[in-house]
Amino acid sequence: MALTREQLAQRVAQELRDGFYVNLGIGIPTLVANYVPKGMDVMLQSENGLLGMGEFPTEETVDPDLINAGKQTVTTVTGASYFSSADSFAMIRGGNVDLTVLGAFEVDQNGNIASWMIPGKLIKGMGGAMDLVASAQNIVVTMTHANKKGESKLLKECTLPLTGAGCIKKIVSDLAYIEIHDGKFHLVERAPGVSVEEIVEKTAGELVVPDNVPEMSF
Amino acid sequence: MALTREQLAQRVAQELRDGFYVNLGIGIPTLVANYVPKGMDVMLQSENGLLGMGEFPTEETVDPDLINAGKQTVTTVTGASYFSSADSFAMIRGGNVDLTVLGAFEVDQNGNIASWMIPGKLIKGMGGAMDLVASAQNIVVTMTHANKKGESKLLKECTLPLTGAGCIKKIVSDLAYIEIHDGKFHLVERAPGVSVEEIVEKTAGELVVPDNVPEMSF
Amino acid sequence: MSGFNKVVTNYDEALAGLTDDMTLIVGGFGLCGIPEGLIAKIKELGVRGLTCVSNNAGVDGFGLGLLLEDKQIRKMIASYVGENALFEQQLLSGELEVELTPQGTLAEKMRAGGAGIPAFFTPAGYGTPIAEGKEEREYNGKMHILEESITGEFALVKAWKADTMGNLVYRKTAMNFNPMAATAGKITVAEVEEIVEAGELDPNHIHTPGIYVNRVIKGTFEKRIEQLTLKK
Amino acid sequence: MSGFNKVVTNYDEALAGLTDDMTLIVGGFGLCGIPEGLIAKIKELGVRGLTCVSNNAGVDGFGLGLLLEDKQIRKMIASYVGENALFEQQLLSGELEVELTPQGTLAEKMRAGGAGIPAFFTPAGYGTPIAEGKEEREYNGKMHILEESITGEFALVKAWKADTMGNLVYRKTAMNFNPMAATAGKITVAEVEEIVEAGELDPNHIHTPGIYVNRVIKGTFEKRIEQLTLKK
Repeated sequence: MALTREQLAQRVAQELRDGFYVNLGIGIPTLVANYVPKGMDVMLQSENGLLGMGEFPTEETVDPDLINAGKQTVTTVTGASYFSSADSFAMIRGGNVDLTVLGAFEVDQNGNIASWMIPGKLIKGMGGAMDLVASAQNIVVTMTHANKKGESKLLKECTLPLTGAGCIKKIVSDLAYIEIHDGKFHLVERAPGVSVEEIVEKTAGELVVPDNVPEMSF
Repeated sequence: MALTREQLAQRVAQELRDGFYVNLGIGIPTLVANYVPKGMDVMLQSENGLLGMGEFPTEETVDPDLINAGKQTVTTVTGASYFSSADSFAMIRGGNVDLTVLGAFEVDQNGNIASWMIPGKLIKGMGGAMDLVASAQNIVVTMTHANKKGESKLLKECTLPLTGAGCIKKIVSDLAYIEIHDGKFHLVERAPGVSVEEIVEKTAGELVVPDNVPEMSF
Repeated sequence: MSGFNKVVTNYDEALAGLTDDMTLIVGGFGLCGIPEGLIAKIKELGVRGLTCVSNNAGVDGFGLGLLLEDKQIRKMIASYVGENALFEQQLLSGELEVELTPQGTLAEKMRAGGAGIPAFFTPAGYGTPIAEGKEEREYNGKMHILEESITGEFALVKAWKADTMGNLVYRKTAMNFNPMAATAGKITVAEVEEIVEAGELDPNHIHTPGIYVNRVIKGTFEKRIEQLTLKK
Repeated sequence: MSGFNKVVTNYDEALAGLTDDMTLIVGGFGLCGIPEGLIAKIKELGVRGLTCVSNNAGVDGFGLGLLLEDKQIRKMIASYVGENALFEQQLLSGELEVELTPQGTLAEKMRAGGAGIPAFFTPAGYGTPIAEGKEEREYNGKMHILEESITGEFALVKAWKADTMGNLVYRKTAMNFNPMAATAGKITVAEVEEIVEAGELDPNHIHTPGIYVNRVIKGTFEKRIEQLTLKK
């Protein structure tokens, strides 16, 4: 069975380590915050100028001056700090964020990512995504393995305009956990009940399949 | 009579305007703060990270965490702010300082200034001088017209390594107030009792002398 | 401190000198930390042909979206402009030009503009459409592109508190682009929630020193929330 | 918050991993705001061949001057080094190399290093010996030179207060180069006057977010004054 949105978030959360500073993109990545393992502390960075983002507020604590990069009202945790957008991206470009999680339209076997622009459709903008993918050492892309038409999103070469070049090393899709190195996709784990054959079939790029592909454990 | 150090500072102070943010270099420039005209407010910027420098402290108020760019203990005035050295020079390079006053070894008729290095002597460093002269719109150099050997410091071309190129437009020397434009020195005022002839004689660069050269008034 | 009193008491004075075809740097992220009253006044003034540099373009009927209604904006430099139907319409009809810029690059362009740094290398956008026509160079084994700084005739920012000398303090994530915007304008106008006497703000904790700020006006703020999300 | 507790209780732990030939970015301006105890510990550790990036080189017997006594510094990158007889002696004898850098450029190089900006154009130093061998380019009718950023294996900074998570607040002009230095080290160690619990510092007014700080140690400071000047 393909992973649900929640399971995707759960699997990504396994990449967290105690003491990590983490930037979570909009959508499924945001859900990762709900699955931080017990006894582990992570600090969430929001690129609009907040380190130490907390959960959503109550009606009593909501504050229009306190939002995240998705423009949602949020709260802070103990030890949080506010800073300017320039300082926020200095932090990001400087390589201080330990893990960045974001979605994508396409990823290719050379680590290129396309996530912001579909020619012919209205272009809304890249927001902070280009800075994030160009700067982070440790990025996890989480997305469905194929699009709604069943076409693979793990390609030999991205067809859409890029968000960043050669920067993606890890993908958590609804079918598999895949690493990218040496110009190839490498299958590491499969979603519970998903066959290697299905993953191979839905991966358009070159995929290296080891003898043993364990199921993800949650 | 050549101006004294105090008179030099007094004449430079005539360049101040109400509401000016001012950076004063070490030495005679520092004395300018003593001659701010009555009823006029200026804010002093010190490039080590202070806007709103006040007078020297008393023994009771001295604070080792509060110094100026000359490493002297100082105080602050109402409305002062502290910031980092990067922010301080951002302020300077961004052209926000209304008047910069500094000394020099030599200035030439193209506005070049040499003020930091005498080959063969020990080089101590340029500190913030290169940033200041390259950035400020409005710089007054204050210095003696000739060196101790009687050699002019207002040259056709600087002989010492430069601090900045083409950036000086105003000189207050002990003999005259001189402006630089169109590749020439222009005599504007003379020190009380100093003859035009003496100024001409002690100016090695090309000096334009108008028919009427008023004495400085204090 | 007459020479340093930056307080103005009406919006006409706050925006004196603003004319057609100027470039405005405007603080804010989404609808958070935007100079609401100054934007409303620009609508009233009716100046046109503006280039607005701001992370977003507001929404229909609020923020910079207000200036789209009468087509006052000719060009928008932003990182994300998706929340605005009028924007879309004017973009498609060619009445509005947009220059999309990565968010961190946009912030750094403003910061550099204010800091007298005319250009800098950044890795953001290398290998993407953003890099087209830009100089590329490798540093530390990684490709970077050369980006130029931005300044404007006016910068319009929103702060929490100002003192009479123009020292500013921001609040929470309403800071966002405002500190850089404040440095990048030839004339910087700060619209604030509260004006205090000089000396009341802690000198250790002033976000924007008054040297950058030409005019301060006390505003009233609706603080509209774009995405109200509450704990379940 | 185990994963975010940055507090260490002794200088050995604070400087663990520091070895010969490393580059250290050191905060401070003159003797103001320098990490006194960390410098003293480096003297005790006896590591050699260091490149120190700091605005000044201390004085004889204090600050970085301490590291000159046993010739631990191989290269100094600074804007002004004039207050130190040992420095002069080692420079003249060729035991010490110095790279003089305009003060604003030095501050910006550290800031850029921490901010992932590998190079930037600045007008400072154009037409001077500093520009030799550097790329020159005109922007806005003015010549600029291209300067590269600086990072180091370690950054040693002095702050006023830290919380246990490494958030830092500086005091008065003891801030100086410390905030940029804090961002430019692979391992950043902050020596502070006071350590408070996380949450005690106002999140609006943290100068250096804890993300930059790996270790925090409480020091005791002599705070020697270089130029005591009193009102007459």
